[in-house]
Amino acid sequence: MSACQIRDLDDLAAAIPDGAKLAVSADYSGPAMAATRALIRRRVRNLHLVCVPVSGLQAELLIGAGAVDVIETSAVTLGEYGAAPRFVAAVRRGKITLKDATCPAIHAALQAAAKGLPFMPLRGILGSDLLKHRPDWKVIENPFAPGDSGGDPIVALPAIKPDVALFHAPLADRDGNVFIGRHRELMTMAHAATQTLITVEEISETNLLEDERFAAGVIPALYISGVVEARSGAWPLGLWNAYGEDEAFLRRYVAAAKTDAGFADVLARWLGEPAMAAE
Amino acid sequence: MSACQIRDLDDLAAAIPDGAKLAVSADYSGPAMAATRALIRRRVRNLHLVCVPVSGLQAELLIGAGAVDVIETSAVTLGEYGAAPRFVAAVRRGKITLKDATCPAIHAALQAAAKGLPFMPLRGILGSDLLKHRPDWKVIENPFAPGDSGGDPIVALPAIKPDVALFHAPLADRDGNVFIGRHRELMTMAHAATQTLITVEEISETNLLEDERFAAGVIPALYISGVVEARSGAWPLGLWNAYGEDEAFLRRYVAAAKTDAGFADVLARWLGEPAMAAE
Amino acid sequence: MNATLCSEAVAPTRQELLIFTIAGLLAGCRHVAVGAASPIPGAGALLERARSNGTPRVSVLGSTRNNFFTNGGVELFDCAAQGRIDAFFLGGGQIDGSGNVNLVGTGSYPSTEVRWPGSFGSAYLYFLVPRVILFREEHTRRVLVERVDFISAPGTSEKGIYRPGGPHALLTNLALFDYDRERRRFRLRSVHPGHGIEEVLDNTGFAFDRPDTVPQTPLPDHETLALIRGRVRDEIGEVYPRFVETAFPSGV
Amino acid sequence: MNATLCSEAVAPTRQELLIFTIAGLLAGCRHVAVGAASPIPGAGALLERARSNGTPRVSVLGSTRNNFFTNGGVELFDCAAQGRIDAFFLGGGQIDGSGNVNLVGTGSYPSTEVRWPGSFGSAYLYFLVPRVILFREEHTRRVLVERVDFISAPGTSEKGIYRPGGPHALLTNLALFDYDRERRRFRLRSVHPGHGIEEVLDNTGFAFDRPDTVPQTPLPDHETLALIRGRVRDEIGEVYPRFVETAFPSGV
Repeated sequence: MSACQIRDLDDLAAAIPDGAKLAVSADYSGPAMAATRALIRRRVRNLHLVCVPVSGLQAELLIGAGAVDVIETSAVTLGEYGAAPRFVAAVRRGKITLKDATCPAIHAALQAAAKGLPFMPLRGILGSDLLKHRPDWKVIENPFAPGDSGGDPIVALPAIKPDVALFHAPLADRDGNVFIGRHRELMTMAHAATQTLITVEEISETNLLEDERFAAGVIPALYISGVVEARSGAWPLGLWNAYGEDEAFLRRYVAAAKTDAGFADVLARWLGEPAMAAE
Repeated sequence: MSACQIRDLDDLAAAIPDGAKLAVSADYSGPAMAATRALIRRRVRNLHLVCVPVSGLQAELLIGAGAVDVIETSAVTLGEYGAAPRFVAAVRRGKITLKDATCPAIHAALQAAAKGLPFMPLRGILGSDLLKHRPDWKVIENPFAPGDSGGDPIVALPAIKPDVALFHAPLADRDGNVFIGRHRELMTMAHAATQTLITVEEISETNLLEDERFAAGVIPALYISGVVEARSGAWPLGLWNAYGEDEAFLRRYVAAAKTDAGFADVLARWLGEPAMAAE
Repeated sequence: MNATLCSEAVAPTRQELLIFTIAGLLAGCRHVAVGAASPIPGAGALLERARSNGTPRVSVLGSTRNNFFTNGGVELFDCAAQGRIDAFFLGGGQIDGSGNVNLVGTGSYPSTEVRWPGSFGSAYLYFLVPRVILFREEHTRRVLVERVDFISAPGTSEKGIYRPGGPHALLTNLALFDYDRERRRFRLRSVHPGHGIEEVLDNTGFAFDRPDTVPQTPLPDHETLALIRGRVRDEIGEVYPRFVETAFPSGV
Repeated sequence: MNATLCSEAVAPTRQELLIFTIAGLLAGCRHVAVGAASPIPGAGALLERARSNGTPRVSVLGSTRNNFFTNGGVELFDCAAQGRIDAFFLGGGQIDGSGNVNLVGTGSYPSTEVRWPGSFGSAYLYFLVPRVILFREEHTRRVLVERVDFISAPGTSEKGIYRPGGPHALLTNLALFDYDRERRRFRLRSVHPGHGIEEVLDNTGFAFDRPDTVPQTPLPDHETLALIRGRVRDEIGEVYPRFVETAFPSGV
């Protein structure tokens, strides 16, 4: 997939196939909501969603739209707006396969993929019911435990190699370099994933790698498969240093999405009205 | 050790005890040469030097001055100026214990320490004589190898947790935050080490974390034990985006240090004449 | 009432008492991290910093002014594993008498009757951070249960498991408990003013130890209360503007 | 001499022939990384990029304009392990007939008679990068030995060892060899103009395969030579200013 083939949100949505292992960022770390809407509009199905390391409205909408088969996450919550109603309903109905995790395990498993490693060890977790329900996690012996210590078990997490990583960032340049600042987990996602698709607020005409200060927070184009400009691309969520979340929308959403019919109504209006942000 | 106790290079040198496991950056990545000179002046001894992932003049001088017992490195070279004569002489005489490594193994072992892990797996290395001479490296089985694959051996590297990480950077602020830009291995060193001591070209009066663009390349003060201002602190080596190496000095050095007496003369003149840069 | 609390001062609110109590649990810490959606723990840590000459260092996730991490979401966890975080806070939909916490849901996993968000970093930080303070305002038998339905993170571990961290205390709207790692049980330290031991017993689903006479949770003195209502209110207000509107008496 | 090389052009220098030959070894690569102190491999990669419409992407360590890494020293290695680097270059104080390379020294380790800098990233990249090009200008029995004294990185691995990468070719001042991974041996592909098979045999310490008739290494055509002396010279000159002064004919 070459960057030049992806010109708009529909191209981007088309580049994420049904059944993809799709890594998405947390609601507070550049969620690609405009792209998510395009994905739902194209009726994507059977996603294996990897939330880095948690999700909120983005997972909620994809689940509500019937796009998700498997969700691997450390949490799904709408934060101060409350529980994510479609996620909760899907769990209760057994509609999605849960791979409950803990935040550093998702980070570590992505780092393993970014390093081309089959696994990464991680402390903690032992004795948690998470481990009991994750047959894909294994317990190994620390090979460096002193011989007289009676052993030192440690969890080994298999690498998570997403087919696609998807997020929204403030800025990219014409060469495809993307600024993510301190949000380093976005760089790990891009390193780990086979393809990385990005939406951005703005395209810079100057190369982001040219300024050494700026460059430290830039994902090089080498890892980027496609960049689409999408102003307010995180709406109704916020983007760091740019804009806050749309509180009124989120309150209305949570109230409406408590029922299947309410959610269907929200979704229909949302997909049908790209200008809803201006309501 | 609190940052406020370290006011000058002598304080910094005094804070690195004899026998310390000392991690230093590569000659091209902010070598703390002014601090190294102060260390040699205080006659530091028995260092376990960890080069991240290689070294040049810095290791060469410390070895020549008799300060190093053990060196863990992927290479020691003066680059286009040739072999490092004191390193080569010390190897031939069996004066230092070599822990020959490969670059990604040193990065991985530091990352293990930065993650509080006992070890990190790494691909490659198998069948190399490096492994034969590193009894501290172990070969384990990839726990995720398919059962019918006949096994998948992988090297496990024990974490390297330096007592002190030492390097030179362009800029710090009054709070102790240090800008390292793209030189991310310096951040890993600081995360991994118990203490991190820094020299900088300049102290900024404004907080480096306040600008989101700048912040991505900043090591927070949390990891920094001491910062000393040292203009031209990498001399006679260079500092990225600031100044190049002192070619004339390096040529004179390599010629002189071919013999024990020549090196002793260089060292005496260098330690006695802090203004040698202006020669 | 604490004698040093001047009678003319507005009495501390419930939240102010919790903030003050949390600050007391952080004495001697060099670095305290506070997770998302945690205004009271955040204010408690900032109070301890304000009254202790800048120690501990406080990292408040979500803050701009009090968040020093530059290596992405993994840094909090790496920092804890390096031993650089002395205290952290965990909540829990259920907390049991062994200190196990459940952030996943009730009933049979995976089709839980009630589903909560998920385990977040609990299954890791509970092992790595020496002083984990369990903080849950609701003190009922629904929350404080004999045995959690799902162990997001266990209160204790077998011998031989690497575990420098674990539960230190449990703070609710009614009382403060210490956690006894040897006995693997909570021990009631104090009951908040206005509440009694019977109320605590009635509303706690697990058995716990207690002294013969249970003291009242101390109240902040006048100076501390002023600090909470001044500097701490301002600092926590950066991250939680709506919280400060409701938690602190207006006009102070 | 290649017929398309116009007679009025200055004949290619030794370095220009090596640059051209390296470019030919990189056909079809998406991303080539070039390590430190490697002006000829760097120029070869930049030539392939210049004549192939921007493909491969070229990362030259030490370059400002052609270095796209932002994650510190580890990124080259991670990038290789991700399968995003198709070709890389290794040298070696000794290279043997099985493709083993020695960057550590001669004699008995650790008190080697001659000590070289060390193994750098060879013990890793040789396993991970599909097309590793062994490049060493000196072609003598001192360098090309039957068996290296120290294996910094082995040419081949046992079955069952994870190894997507390995040796692809060996280029010296005299000749170009392909590496046959099945037979674990080099096979002479061509001898550079001005040299003969006898010279190669005399100066090679290991046995190798060869065709009945050994071709001459092709020379760049006029257009390619102009590209080398123009754009490639400028691009590599950013990193290696002294190299371009000596490697290219002056006044061109």
